[in-house]
Amino acid sequence: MNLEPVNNFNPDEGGIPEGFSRTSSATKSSEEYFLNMGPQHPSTHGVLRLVLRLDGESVLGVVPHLGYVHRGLEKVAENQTYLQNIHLTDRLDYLSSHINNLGYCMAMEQALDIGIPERGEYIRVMICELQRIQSHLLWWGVSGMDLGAITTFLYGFKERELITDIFEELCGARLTMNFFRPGGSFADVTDGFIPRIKQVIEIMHKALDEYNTLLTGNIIFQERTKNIGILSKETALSYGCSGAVLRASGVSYDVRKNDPYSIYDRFEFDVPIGSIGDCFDRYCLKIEEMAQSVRILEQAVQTFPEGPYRSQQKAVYKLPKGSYYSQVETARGLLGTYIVAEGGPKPYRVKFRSPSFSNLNILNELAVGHKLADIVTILATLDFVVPDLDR
Amino acid sequence: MKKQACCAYLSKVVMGFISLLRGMGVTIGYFFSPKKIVTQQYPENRESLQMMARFRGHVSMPHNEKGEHFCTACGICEKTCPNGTISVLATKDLSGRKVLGKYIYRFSQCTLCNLCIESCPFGAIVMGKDFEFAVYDREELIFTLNQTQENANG
Amino acid sequence: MTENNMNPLSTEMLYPVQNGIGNMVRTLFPESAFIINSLISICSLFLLVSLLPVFLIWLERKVAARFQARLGPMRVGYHGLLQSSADGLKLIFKEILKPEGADTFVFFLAPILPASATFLVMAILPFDHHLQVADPAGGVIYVIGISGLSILGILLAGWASNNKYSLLGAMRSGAQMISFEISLTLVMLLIVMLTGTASLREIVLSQQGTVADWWIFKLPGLGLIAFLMYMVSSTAELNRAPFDISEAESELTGGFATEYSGISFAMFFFAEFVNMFVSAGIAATFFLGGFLAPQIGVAFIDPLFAVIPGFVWFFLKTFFVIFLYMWFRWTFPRLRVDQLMYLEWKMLLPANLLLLMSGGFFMAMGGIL
Amino acid sequence: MGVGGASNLTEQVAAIIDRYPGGVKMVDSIEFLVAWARANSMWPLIYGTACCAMEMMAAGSSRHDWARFGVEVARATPRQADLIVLAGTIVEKMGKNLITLYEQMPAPKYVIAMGSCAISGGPFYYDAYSVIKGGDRLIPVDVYVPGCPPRPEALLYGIMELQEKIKKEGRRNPWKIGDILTTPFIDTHTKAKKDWVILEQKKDQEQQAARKQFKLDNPDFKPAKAVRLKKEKFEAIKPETREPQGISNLVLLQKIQLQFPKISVSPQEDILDLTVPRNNYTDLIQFLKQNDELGLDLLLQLSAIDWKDHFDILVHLLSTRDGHKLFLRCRVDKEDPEIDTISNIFRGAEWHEREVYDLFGIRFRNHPDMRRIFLNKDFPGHPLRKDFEDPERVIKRPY
Repeated sequence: MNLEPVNNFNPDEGGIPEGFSRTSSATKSSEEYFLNMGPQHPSTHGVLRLVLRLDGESVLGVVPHLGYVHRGLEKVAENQTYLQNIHLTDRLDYLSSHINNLGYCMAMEQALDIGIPERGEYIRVMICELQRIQSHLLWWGVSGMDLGAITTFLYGFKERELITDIFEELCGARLTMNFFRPGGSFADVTDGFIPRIKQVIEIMHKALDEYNTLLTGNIIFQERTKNIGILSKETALSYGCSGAVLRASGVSYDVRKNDPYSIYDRFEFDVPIGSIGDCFDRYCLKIEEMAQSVRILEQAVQTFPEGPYRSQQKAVYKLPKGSYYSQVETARGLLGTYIVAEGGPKPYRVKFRSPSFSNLNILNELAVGHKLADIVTILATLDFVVPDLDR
Repeated sequence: MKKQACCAYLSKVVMGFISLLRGMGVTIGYFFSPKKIVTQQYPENRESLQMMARFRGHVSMPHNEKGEHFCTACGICEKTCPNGTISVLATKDLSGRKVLGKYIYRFSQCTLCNLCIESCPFGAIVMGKDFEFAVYDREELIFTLNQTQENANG
Repeated sequence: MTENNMNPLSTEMLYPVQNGIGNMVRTLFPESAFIINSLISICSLFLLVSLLPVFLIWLERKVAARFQARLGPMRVGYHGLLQSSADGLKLIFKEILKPEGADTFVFFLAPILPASATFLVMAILPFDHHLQVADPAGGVIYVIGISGLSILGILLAGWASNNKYSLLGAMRSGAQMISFEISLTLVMLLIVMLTGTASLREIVLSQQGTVADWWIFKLPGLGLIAFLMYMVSSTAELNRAPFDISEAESELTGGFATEYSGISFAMFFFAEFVNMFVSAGIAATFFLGGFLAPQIGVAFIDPLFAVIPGFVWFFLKTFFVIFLYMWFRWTFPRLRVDQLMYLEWKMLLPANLLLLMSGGFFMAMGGIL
Repeated sequence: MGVGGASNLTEQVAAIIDRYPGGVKMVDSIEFLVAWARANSMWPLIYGTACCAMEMMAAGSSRHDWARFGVEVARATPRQADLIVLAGTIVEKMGKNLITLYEQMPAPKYVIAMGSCAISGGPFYYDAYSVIKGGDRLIPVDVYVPGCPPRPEALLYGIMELQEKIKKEGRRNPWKIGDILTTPFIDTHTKAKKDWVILEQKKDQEQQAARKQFKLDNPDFKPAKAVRLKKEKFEAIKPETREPQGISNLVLLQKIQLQFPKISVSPQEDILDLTVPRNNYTDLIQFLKQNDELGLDLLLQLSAIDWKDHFDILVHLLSTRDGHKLFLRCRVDKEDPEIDTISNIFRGAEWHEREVYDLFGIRFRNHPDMRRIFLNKDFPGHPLRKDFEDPERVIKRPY
């Protein structure tokens, strides 16, 4: 295990850090220099390293360096049994851990032909929508803080704690839940579940108006985000973006609508679409997504059925030989779980198609031509989670 | 065209200024309403702080009043644990029956995933409720869950 | 004050403001009165400058906590009163690091400049009728000249610490402060034009009478607009709130103070808060009638207000303006550098010139409404 | 006080003052004051790699509010921070940066290892090739806060423990840089088992006689039956079938076989899975992207599987217009793993191909930037291959 520093480039002899094309896009101006937005930086949402080629303060090129939290999750998943992998999917994109569990369990249910009773389906939809609101609240707080409004971080977390309480009462953990099992969940819903959700619904209505007056309506925020990082439809599709980043550029693809899983087709909610695809569109889209999730929760709470919450579960799952794929809409985009099974208790290969990996890929396309401060805005609205990126 | 541009510019300035004021209105609303403070003062509210029923603090082995536990050293929890946290070390008692000798639980590796408790056929292990385990040395996080005579004093 | 050639500086040139203590010292020790008086005023100002940041840091953290629906420092003394002294003491005993390749002399000179700049401006702040160290005729010009010194400190800090982030932060703050000094000067020029004098004490005395005579309420709406413009440009001058691009936490990690640790960082940190007090004091002097008690015209309240000494009113008004600064900081996101320059050169500058013209028009009309 | 270069001066002064009457009490009070100040104003560094960082932010939010402890001003630069909370997994590539961060911090600096990953590698203890098993193998750690992730209150309790530790500092036990864990990294689980087996054998010999005696005096001893928990029974439910989205697989297959007859379909019920010969791999993908009747415009992912004797390149395509999916497999043999790149067709494939190169070692011809994406340049071998062995970094799972 070598721990000497990486051999960084030597600017005096015209050295260029790795990943950059030799000739810079702008004229060979004297002020061109390279700035390292290092792995530890307040606005890189974790440990992502960006090397920027700057001319004064405007950006000529960005090369992201990944791998600073690459834990080899897929290799670990190959050596654990199917049940043990569920708690690994929590640590993929830990802000939508329920939805990751759901994606993995759906792939197993597809392989073993396991069905879920009515009440189990409702629990799944309600918990996933709560998880989406919780993740968007944290995203809203952190993106406000990245742009300088520190108070939004505290307001976002204030509402988020209410939903964390629901999850803690439900499955005992605040962040890494490990609650879903193939066929439903490992325990039934506690009796405080429905009243707490009703409380969250009415608080979220007030909170969303407050957020709009505080940040969305603010002229400084609009100046900082409008017409910044415009993503065209073709680039988004060519890079394989998904979630709010794709929808902000005008492509209407939401897994819950276009490829409905669980019982999402029973609830009516609409999928907001952006027009220009700049940072402000991505931002407004996510706020609108929160409102839609609250709308789904309202419908689900009225018709919450009684009955069994899961179907029969086994101690050890042995998936028959073959490959199984399922995809879900996490807070960040489309998470695909691809399991190749050999019939034994352990999977042969598990591949997670992570939304943040493709969403961040477009950073170089968006950032060129903007200022250094706009990099922070673009990173905030791309809303990626680095362990989901590095796996 | 000049007139629209100039009055559009002026209205933008005025509307922008009003949006700033409305933003300030939100924060001043929080300033003047102490009821909205949500802080729970942790060390002061230690007695009243009650964990939820299903809270996963740490794996613990409940003993009844006679000091007996329900574990039969079957080792299922050891196999279901993904991180090698639990070591069930069985021994034979006088009648030659397999009995639990030592139950090592390494809290430094445990990810609180609750698989062991779900898989235990005898309900011998339960998730404890307290969370105050910060220690100065890594070795102190390795607990022996079953209190028997020799490792109680040993 | 006995006229003796041994003491070349005569009373007028020394601009002393007659007050009880000064006169008593002059009667007791006529020869060395000047030295003793200046020693007393220096010590009192030094005491004020050292106590103020300790209180202001605590106030900022409590006000920020209240804005953010939380409690702020609680466990260090009653309601965290000892918190900022603990911070200061800890910073003093930290190891002092100098990055390799940094210019040693300039690196350690830089933190001293902002602190001393604010100390100098304190000397002419009119705390009360007779509580002012010196009242030079050109007080306003003195203020504008000294506030240029703190920019120098930040530029030196950014250049000397051999770090790309601090260089970026310093260049940003250099451009920002120089451009916002223009609108600051023009607003002060308006008040000087209206009052006719540049001495701070006369400006305060020109606002005597009822509350309506304060400059903020005079001139049908222009006073208020002038006050707002002063607030905007002084916030930018302080590198605070929506304009804190030089020490932008989320872009440039530490801004110009990235490489500073321990006592040198504490100097920057404290100078920022003393600077805030000073510019709030100037705002109170110019617009809110400095140490004058607010006479509302209601019979039984006015004498009550008049009894309370002037410096209490001065501190109350200054802390109100400080609360405004804090309110800006905990509500607004941050502007970009070019938007900041656009705001100053394209919006504030023409607005200031328009303001000056309308002020002149009102004076030409004779009646200052 | 052992702080940086000034330590010997402070010790000499303290020694001189101690001799005077009441001097010891004065130096002790000064030390108490400084230790109190250091304990009550700890500024954390903004550093968080994974899930524990969320709980650290929750500790900083309004509900738990660590500002009450004086820990409010989270500094972005290590120069002004005096506490690192190791929140999240520490990976080998991040190890270098973490050590530099620690060295950049001024002298009295403290480290809290938060969560199982920072204490011992947690869920990535077995089979993870790039995780450093515990933060204290890189930098000295003062307080360990267990949990995964630990509650914000647990972190606050950890901070209070750290404050107690700081308050005891003085000239008798001055602050100094602690030592890191250097014991080699072995699997404690199997070691405990081996030691126990030796103990057991010794115990069996001793109890040989006692057991025989026990069997003699109560031959018909029936051990008490342990009572099993009654687990609820649920009936198995058949999943309701859902008709596939967009163009059905048969129509898709016919359209593709019009152009490329040599495509074989591998057995897969709901998603069409084609095995593509290597020579027309890129122009099939080119055809799929161009043909707007099929509308396969989004590259889901490009990855690989190691079937021990050959590799399989997987390309998953999705149509955002109709919603149908198409999976392609292309066989690459193990000797010279080389295939054309499709990053000129789908720009997103560039990073996916770099990941496949990094983890499998399959090269992609005329790829614009063929570099490893996750691991260091000098990482031995390609970890996701089935025959990857690295005893120095990886512990195999014993069960």
